[in-house]
Amino acid sequence: MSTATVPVERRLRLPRPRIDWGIAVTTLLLATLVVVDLSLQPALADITQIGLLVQTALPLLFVAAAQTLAVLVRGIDLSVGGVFAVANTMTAVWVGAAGGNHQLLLLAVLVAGLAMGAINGVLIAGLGFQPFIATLGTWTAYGGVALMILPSDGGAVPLVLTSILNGTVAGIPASIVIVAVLLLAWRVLRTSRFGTQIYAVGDDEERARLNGTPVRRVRLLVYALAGLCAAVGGIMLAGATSTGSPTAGDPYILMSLSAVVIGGTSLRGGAGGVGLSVMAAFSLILISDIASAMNLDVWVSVAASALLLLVMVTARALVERRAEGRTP
Amino acid sequence: MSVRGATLLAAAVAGALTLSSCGSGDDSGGAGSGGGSGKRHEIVLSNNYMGNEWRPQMVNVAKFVAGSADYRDKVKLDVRISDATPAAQIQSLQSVIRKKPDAIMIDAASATALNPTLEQACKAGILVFSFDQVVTAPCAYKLPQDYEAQATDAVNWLGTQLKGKGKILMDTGLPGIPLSETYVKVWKKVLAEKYPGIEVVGTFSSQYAPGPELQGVSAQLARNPKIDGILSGAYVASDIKALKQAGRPMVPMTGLDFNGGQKQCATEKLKCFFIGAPAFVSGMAIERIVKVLDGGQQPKQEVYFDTNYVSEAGQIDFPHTQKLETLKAGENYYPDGADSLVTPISFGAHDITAADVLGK
Amino acid sequence: MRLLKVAGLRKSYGAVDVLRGVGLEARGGEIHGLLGENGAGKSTLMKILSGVTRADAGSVTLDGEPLTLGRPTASTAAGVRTVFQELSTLPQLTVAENLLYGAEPTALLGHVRGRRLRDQARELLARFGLERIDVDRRLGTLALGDRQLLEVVKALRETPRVLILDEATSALSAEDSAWVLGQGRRAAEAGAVVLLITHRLAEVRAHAERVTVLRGGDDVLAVPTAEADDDELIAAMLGRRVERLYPRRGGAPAGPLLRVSDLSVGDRVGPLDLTLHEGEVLGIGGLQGQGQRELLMALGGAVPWSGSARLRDAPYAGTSPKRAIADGVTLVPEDRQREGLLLADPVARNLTVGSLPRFTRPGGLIDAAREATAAAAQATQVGVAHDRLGSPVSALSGGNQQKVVLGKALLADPSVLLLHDCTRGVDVGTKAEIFTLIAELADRGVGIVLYSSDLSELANVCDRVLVMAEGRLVGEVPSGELSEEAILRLAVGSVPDRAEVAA
Amino acid sequence: MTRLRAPRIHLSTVSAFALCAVLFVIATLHASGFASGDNVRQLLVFASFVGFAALGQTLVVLSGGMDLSVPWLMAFGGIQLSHWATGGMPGGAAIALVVLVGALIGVVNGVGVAFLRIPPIIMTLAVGGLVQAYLLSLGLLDSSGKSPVPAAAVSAASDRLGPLPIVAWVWLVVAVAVGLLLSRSAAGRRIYAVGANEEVARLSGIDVARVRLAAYALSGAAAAFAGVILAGYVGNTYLDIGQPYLFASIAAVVVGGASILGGHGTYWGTVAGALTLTVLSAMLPLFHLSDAGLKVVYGVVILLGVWLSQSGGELLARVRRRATISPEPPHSPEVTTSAP
Repeated sequence: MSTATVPVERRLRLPRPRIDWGIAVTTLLLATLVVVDLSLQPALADITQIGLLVQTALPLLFVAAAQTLAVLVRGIDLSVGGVFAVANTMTAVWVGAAGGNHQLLLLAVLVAGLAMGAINGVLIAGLGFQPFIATLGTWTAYGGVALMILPSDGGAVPLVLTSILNGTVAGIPASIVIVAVLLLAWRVLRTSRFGTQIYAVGDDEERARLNGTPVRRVRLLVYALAGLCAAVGGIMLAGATSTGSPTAGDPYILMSLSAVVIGGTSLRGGAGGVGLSVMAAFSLILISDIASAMNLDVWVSVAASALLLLVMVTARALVERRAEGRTP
Repeated sequence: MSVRGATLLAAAVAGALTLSSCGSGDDSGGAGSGGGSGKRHEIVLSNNYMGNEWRPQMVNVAKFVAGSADYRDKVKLDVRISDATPAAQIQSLQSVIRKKPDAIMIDAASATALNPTLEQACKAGILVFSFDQVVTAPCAYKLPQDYEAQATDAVNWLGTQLKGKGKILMDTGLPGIPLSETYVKVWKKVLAEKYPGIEVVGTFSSQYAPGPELQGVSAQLARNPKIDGILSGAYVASDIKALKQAGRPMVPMTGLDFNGGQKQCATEKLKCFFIGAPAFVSGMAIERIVKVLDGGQQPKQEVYFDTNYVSEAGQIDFPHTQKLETLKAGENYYPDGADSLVTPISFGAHDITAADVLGK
Repeated sequence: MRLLKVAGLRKSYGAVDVLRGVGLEARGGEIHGLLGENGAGKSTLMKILSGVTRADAGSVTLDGEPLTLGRPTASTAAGVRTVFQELSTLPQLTVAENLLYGAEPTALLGHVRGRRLRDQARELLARFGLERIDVDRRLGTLALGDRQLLEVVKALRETPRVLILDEATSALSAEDSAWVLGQGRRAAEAGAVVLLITHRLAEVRAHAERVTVLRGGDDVLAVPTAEADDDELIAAMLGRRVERLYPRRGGAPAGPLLRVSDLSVGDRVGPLDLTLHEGEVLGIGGLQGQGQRELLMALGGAVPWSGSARLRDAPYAGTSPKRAIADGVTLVPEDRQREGLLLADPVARNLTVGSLPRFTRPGGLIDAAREATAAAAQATQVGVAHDRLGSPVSALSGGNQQKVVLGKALLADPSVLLLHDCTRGVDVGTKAEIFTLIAELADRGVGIVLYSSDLSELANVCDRVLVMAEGRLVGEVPSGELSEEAILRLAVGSVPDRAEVAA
Repeated sequence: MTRLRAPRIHLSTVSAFALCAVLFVIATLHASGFASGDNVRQLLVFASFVGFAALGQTLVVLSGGMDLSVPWLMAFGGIQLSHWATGGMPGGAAIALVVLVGALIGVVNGVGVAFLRIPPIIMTLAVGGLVQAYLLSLGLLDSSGKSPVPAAAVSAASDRLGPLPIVAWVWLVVAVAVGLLLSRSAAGRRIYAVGANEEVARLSGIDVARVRLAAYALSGAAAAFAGVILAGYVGNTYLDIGQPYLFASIAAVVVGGASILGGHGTYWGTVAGALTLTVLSAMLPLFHLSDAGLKVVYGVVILLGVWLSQSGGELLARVRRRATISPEPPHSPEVTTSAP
């Protein structure tokens, strides 16, 4: 084409409104539910009570965080249920049975979680399995491992763990502090170079590669981290219940996926975040809390959760489509 | 536009929830005032699973007893059903504890996982009464069934029937739950100690559901040309069906006391042993709770010895620890009743009908 | 003097040799043009240089030092920067995150310092006179042209030793192209080796001091640009001389075929009126992104539109591609890989997927024999070899893929054909074939609406050209007055200069 | 000229059947009774449950989706059938009606996915929840003394016709029909096209929404039917009756060589996958593994099966694709989604 130096044409660019709809919708949902729950149960307006409620939410929050990581790199992790169960039973059987150095043994449980996640990562990033399929297989396998460790509910969780979980830090229940730590850890991860790489890989793998991102390594690490998070979830449940269960993880698989989606992390990867999922997961907990406070028939609360999922996803899609429609 | 949309949505959600909460608030308010005037004990039944046939019948019996003439004025029963995980039941319990009812009766998702929460309830002055799947929390009253005794009686019956010799199939139940673990442990131990001539040639996992039991037994039958007995903790009806489908002769079988299996064993004169697991244990729990709340005495732990059933009186020829009865139509099984009924239906002075149990 | 030396590079995928020992010498301080048909190996060569693809054999040296091949990070460390044709920027990240990707200012524990990051990004943009771009915006919300400019900014973040512009201007407007090439010139003046890969001969002629031509995985010509004329270069690319790129037309447009009035697409396009005549090739011109895509998509039923239209004597609804195709209006969409082809499916299936009802027996089953015959006949018409009918369409070269998309459209037997930039990224030989096909179709009475980003195509292929700006028709260049200048004048003359407004 | 179907599809189907055969031989070598007519018939019956549950799953996956509502639709098939049949509706009519309503529930899935653009996993998860809620509200327990399942369903699931159980014949007929639908019909072409690239399909004049609706509707109908025959086989119904089939239906599809991303795969592959899974779970107990060990082996073998059936076909295709894509890089999405 010619080198004609025509006057430069620039399209008119309006300043974009700075509201992030994803965050707004999720926050609004959580706030609404908190208000409703508090108005239903005035007794809940107490830091100890809130701490207890958060404690029951902890396992789901961590599994949701794990799921979010996998979804951010355009994957999915069904094996969180298995990793959760292995960590849970390990805590109740091995850590509990051993005397003395519980901290070191708990560390070993975390390493086991990391390792199981890394196996997922190798299958997916190394051998090219579809995440859904790879983790479908490892979920079953890890579930079997958990059964080997502990054939049925029981075991003894070290008292240290239970008392930490039930304790307070500067008057604030430990469970709330743990959530704060989770969010802080996420914030550190998100703002690190590795965090940017996670989003880059989820956004567009090929382009991330063109930019020099070690895509496989990032994927592998992300799945390993997801394993770690799921394992923490398992430990949290062990602490809250002072017992282990080889089947405790499975219900969290689809629930965590719901939380991720309600929170607004895109299943297509690259957008969203752990913070959003944590809020959404807590919303799910609040819904069942509200359902039990209102003493709803079981089918009503099942239907309500399903409807909420639909409403949130549809609303989000509509709001986003609107918002997209306005950007140039 | 979008701002408004989102706000409207939130408002709608909030509105709907508040409205429905108001509705229920009125409800409980009314009941509360009734309790204030009539001194009704507020009892909350905490259940965590509805997926099989036993739990809904258990819940229905509780409702029936609470609404019966004797208890109508004494008891206000709330039923809370959570998801089938300890975490979900803990959460549900916490909202119960916040309301401070007089008693919580609980069929627990786990023997141990709920202990910390139940201790809280006790501390809050709530009477905790566990039944069926009992908990180990020291402060809770317990009305357990004796799984070990049940399992021992069942395997002794089969051993006697087979005269200590033969090839059998064994049910491993639902991997991961205490009941199955106890059954399998006892069965293996008793077989090894008392009946070395009986060989377990195949196992299957009934998962306490008719489908998997049928599939499991069928698969094992196809592979084992000779089977002399089936040691199961679940559905005799499924075993019968599997044997019939495979064109095999009937063999001695054990299972839970569901009407379907009992009907068939009684009418076809089959050798069957039924472990008693009555759904009315919830009604027994209510009776005991009211007794305690009214100031009566109740042991912290009362083992409920179930009545087990066999098809014919002549089969009773083995060392047993639990009560044992033969099947009698209309008494402990119902020829015209639904297959899914847990028998017997009624207990004590109550006159509970099949329709009550099935919630019709 | 800096020197990039490529020697004996080989690369094959399975049985296909993509590079057969390519050699290349390019000097610092110059822009070095790289020409070649699709499949000549240009992009593979560039991918090897930038470390994205591993070579089977051969060496690359920069100033005598061997370059480690096969890892993007190694190439980057050696100072090789590439502006990719397919953008490498990440739409979900912000402008700042993109610009400094991999070079973020970090504190302890790899924590990225957000404010520093944004400041550095702003400085970087200021260096290139692009202060108007907001560094906090998600990149995906920027216009395509801006994203391409940022691609260049990112490549020039640090002074490169080798700068590769891989079709970097193919999707850009004239002035953005000029800007990019200007940056290339500046990099060259700073001593970098600049490789310019393009389909536009004129661009090479205007900007490159030297040119290397690749053909079939070999380098076939390397000369100073001034010493070769266009015919010579084209001949080198094709291995033969092309008589004429643009065919002579036989017939002339007849009566009106498609009449559209008050067409609007959302608030972006229209309202506009246009009439297409039988046997007419109606060009749509204008700067990039002025609503041409929406117009064509709307006419093809692919996006909702309002207004009214008549096809011959009947009203034309165009509510979905399905209806449009049934009515005889068929669209050849912009992006053949994402909108035109089922890449993993065989060529034959791709040809027939748009006209399945024609091969469906009353029971719903497909008449395989008829389908195969029709596919073969269509392949002949568009010039795709029969032995490729069974192989996945992804195994074809870009030009052949485009022919398949055209074949698919033609198999639906359209009376109106909407062509969206159907020669973009297509080699010269295939271009000529496509233009011949267009001429034949027009001669048979098919009405053709053709949008092209290439002015010379519009000027040489169309009967008349409508020019669009900001979603409206701003003028018409009638048949007698067609020239690149006339079209360009309308395109830029009617648009107010908004540069100041935006700043 | 006749090579219109890509050969790699057949390749993965063949390798899935091969895996099944290998497992069968291993099991037979270990226990000769495994190859007995009785056992094979049993396996066919069990496999047919997976086969029907995975039928709709196959269509949905091929069209680029996923159906997590399958287990709840199976429960619906059984429970609603028994509800209507014990209420006095003739068995045949009740079965037909249950399957029809199953299809309608599938349509709801389809509407969410096709029109509201809700991710399939989420939409079907939510609809499954709603079906579950409905079943819970039914009260679940039937009070009549009659068999809760109509005789027609019982006989279809338990009786034999010639050498094979009736349900196996039905499965064979359905498999042939679905095989034809996918490989020879225009509808099948549309499903593949939508799964391979929705936008290409749309611009090629395919009504994408209609294809998706049809796929989910068929999935709903097939799952409900699977529930009917499963209830007929068990002779009883209960809420969790479909639970094992969520995992199994998806695993059968992928072990059968279909791409979870849509666009390629065959129902015959799924048939092979269903048989493989059934043989696997039937043979593992022969090796006297504990339930725990069994689970571990099951998971590993599934991964192995998927790898075998997909790596063969897919790697080949990928190599072939890369061979010619690379000289000319694919356009990036950005080029096309350019906002004006």
